[in-house]
Amino acid sequence: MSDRSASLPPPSFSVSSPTQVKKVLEAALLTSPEPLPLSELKKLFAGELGSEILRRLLDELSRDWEGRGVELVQVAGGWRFQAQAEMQEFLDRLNPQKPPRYSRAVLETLAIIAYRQPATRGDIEEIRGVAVASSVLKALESRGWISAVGHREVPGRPILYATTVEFLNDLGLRSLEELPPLEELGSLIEPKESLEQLPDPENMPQTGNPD
Amino acid sequence: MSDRSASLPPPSFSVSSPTQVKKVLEAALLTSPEPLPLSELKKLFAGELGSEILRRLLDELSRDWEGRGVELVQVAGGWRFQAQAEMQEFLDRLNPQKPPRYSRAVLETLAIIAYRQPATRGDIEEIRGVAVASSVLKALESRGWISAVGHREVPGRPILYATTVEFLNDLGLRSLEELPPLEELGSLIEPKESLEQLPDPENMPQTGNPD
Amino acid sequence: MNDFQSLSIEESPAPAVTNPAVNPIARIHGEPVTELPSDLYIPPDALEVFLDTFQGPLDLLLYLIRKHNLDVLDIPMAELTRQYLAYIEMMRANKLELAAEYLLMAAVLIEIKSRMLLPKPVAKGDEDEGDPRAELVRRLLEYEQMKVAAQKLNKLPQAERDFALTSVWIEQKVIERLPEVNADDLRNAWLILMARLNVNRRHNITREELSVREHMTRILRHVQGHHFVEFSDLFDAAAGAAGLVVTFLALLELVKERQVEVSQPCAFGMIYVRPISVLTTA
Repeated sequence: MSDRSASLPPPSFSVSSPTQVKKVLEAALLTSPEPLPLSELKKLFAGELGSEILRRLLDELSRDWEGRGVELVQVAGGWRFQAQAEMQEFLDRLNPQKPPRYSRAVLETLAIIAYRQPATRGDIEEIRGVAVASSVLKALESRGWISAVGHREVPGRPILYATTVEFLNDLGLRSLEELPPLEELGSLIEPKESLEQLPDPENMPQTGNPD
Repeated sequence: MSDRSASLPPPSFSVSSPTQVKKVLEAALLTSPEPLPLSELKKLFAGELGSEILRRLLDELSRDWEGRGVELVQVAGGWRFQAQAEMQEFLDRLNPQKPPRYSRAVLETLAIIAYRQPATRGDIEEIRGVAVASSVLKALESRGWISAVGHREVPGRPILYATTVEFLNDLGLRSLEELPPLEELGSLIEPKESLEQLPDPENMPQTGNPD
Repeated sequence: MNDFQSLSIEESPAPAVTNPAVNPIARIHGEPVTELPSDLYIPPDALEVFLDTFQGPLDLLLYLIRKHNLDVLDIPMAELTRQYLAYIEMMRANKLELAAEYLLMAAVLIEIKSRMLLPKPVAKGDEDEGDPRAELVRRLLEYEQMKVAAQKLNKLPQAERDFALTSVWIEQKVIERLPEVNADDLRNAWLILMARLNVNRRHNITREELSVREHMTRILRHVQGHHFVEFSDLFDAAAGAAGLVVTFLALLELVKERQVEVSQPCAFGMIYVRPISVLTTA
């Protein structure tokens, strides 16, 4: 809340004050299932804010949260909010049976390996359109759901991953063929954003006559 | 760190003040993957706090968060924190992947189930005038938005579908009554009924003497 | 109304080009395609998009009604029927796959239209008949109501699509519970991927392909760690003919991808399969 406005980027940027930036940082960190490194946090502002500013605002944010049930901390993977240890005994009273969930990155990686196996990390990245963190593949490997089955004989000899029998067992499937068939999934998604604008047959090609 | 490990229930952390209670509520709601109803929130305090107090403190908490990037709201499944919609444009920069935008077939099927529930596949087909693919119902079921709630006792015992609490939660609704109201059907569709409601003297049967 | 004269409802199979399997209920006579108003001309590929746009005959009818500012509650049947049939005929002329519902609706429209041409029976006190259009109007309105409702539902802010839910880390020290995943989660993950890729159509991965891939994995596992594996060991006779073929296809695929090498040291001798890459743990 001090007068730090000088250090902020020009007004072309929609997030104009440190308070606004902290608001966005806070929302992002509270909603992210995984720690966010500075490089990710920069993306929030389309790279228009430097590491310096961000780090300072994160420190500030972390101080803002002092004394509450949730704290902002820095871990190996980046920044994250986490429940204070002293909250644990209360939180334990809530459904302890609620299982954690995998992040979307993990699920999508698993889906790609399941349907496209054997697949390399590059295959996965091509379909997902983003880099696949090693931790994602590690998580699936240590779970025993995927394993390396070879290398693709191309430069770099990338590892080929496939799903395991344990994966099928844990999902209650007898074979991969029992996975939901993909061919029928295509029709469920809106093809284009053009829901509203119907093609107008009569106004379409008046030019339909040979020109 | 603390010596809490040995002791069993004696609370090392006192919830004597409203501030402390709010601190616990906040931590529980921020960490819970699903909305928490009052009955769950009570468990946090081993049932020592009544609904009245909790409700008041939740309202307070909700006000405390006003103007921030995250808000406390009430949906069908209970209370939850969610990011403000205006934060989405920033958060989308971190997560390009979004849930699918469903095709019209899926959306219309969903609408019919939502507004006409419980409804069978036949009901849906009658209204839409076309066959409903199994994959459409599967997609809605696997999203957790609809579920089978029984069978209609007619030949074939078709499955009756209804929407779920999760559907309401995902759309930020507290109950089905908060669904967008249906457009009025033209009043002339059911001439007989409208005649009864609005007797037109000229068209009244000659035999219309009072009984 | 007199364009009714140019139409006839016929029961017997049409003479020439018709696909007998379609078993048409009704058909326009004359030269339907050439008789089309010129402003209705649409190139076939645009037609396909056009057809995809509609959810069925009711949707198409509503569109025609809206577009021509017709009164839903007092539909000019002759006009609507003429337009509808023109579209249907055009699509069929372009050999677009038309759901049976569209043809059924054509019959319904013609039937309503013809009933309206009949002299009205002298109105008695309670008319059982009523307006022949009533049922159609009811269906149109009911469908439109749901169609609009669907659009409204879609506009509601949706968790994860339009706003994010909080997900704050909580230490699970009691017993580490592993996340559960089921086939539906994978289905949803794919839907999301496809939505993002927007290449739904091109992602044709069929069951067959998947089972080939499954066998590729199985073979790779089998040969891994061996110098050679006998060709015949890879096949399980109990899998049946289809299973053998799929295994063979998987093997060919692996050869193509240079995962394995198949060799036969001497003519009519044993065939061996050997992994090209020895798995190195990264």
